[in-house]
Amino acid sequence: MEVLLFGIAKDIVGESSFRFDEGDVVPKSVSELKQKLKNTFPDLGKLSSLAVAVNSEYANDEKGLSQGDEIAIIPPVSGG
Amino acid sequence: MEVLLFGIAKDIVGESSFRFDEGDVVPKSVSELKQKLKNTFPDLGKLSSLAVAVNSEYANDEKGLSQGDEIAIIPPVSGG
Amino acid sequence: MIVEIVDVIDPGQVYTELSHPNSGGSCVFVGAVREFTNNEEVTALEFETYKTMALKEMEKIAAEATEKWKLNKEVIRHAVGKKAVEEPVVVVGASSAHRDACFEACRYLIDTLKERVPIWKKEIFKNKTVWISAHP
Amino acid sequence: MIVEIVDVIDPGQVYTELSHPNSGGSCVFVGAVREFTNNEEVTALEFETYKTMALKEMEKIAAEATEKWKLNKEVIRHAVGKKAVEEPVVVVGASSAHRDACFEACRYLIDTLKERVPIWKKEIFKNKTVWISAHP
Repeated sequence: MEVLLFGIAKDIVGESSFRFDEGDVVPKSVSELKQKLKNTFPDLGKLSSLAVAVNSEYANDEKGLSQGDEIAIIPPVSGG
Repeated sequence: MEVLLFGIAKDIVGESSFRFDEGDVVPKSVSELKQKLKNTFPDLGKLSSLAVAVNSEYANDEKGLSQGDEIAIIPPVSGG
Repeated sequence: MIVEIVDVIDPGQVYTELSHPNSGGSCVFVGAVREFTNNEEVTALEFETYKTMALKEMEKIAAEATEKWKLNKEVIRHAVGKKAVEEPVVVVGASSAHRDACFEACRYLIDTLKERVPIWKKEIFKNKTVWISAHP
Repeated sequence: MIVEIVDVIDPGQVYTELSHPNSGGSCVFVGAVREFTNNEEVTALEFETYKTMALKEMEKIAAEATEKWKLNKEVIRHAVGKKAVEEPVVVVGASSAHRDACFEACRYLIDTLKERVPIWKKEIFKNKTVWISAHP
């Protein structure tokens, strides 16, 4: 499962993407993924918001994750 | 005293301007001018509005007129 | 502040005219000739103006907007003469630090222009011409 | 409907893109880089995006506007990369028969883009860089 990182989330994690591989404990839902990330990178918890996109659509906390999904971490957007 | 005519007012009167000369009874105010015009050209009285400009500024009915003024008849505007 | 009456409008130039180092946003309205009015096909619009007075009124309107909102640049430009379908006839715009001001000012410029500026529009149909708004 | 993410924006082209025989009005908003933020001098802005998702969101927003208002044309175009002061970074616009619809739609397009489209802006000052809106 690939996770893409953007904006300040990329700076905090220090990578533009990372993978959960076969041996890893793969998060089963958006909320599990968020919790896992915030535990590992406490600065992610300090952002004004943290959204997750699954297959390039905003996903709510209950959304389940599958191995083939493209996941993205969406820190507060600021286009325009 | 020269009076300029625009838009439908020009079509109704059939001229783009006319003059009150020395021998004419010159209207002393905007309201007198309007009344005189509506008497001579009843179709001017049928417009949705009829404004008068004196020296290229909107003038109210009480505004006095002098021989040297540039007067304009302003039918309903429709720019834009 | 640019206030003009011209024969032909180039809407593309207005963005450069509104650009300013302290403007985060520009809002522009372009009015153009529509093909149909009440289901009747329009061949062209013809605009005439009382130019001295129109320019004075346009300057007053631009100054009023400057008093109401914090603007860096403003443009009010109207065309005269005969205009075909899709041709631009008016361009108004404003730029400001934040977008609220330029949106509100732009709307004010076009609304007030339509109310007050001595410009008259004649719709030319196949078999008749009509001065717009002349009759109740 | 034009929805694009590009390297360089030419605001001048948008009026042609919005032109339509049944459009009496077009409203356009152009966002550009401002020189000062809270009195600090900005050197440049840098934009990055999650492009697949950004385009999807921009298309959704354009479709929402089409449902809310009767529009003939719409444009949503955002730039990415490093942009200097006065450079355009976003252009949105709509055209419609009457001006209410295009003004309201244009405002909706830019407001909703700023809320939802995954694009991130970093302000580059002389001695630091700051991701905008990242912190409460």
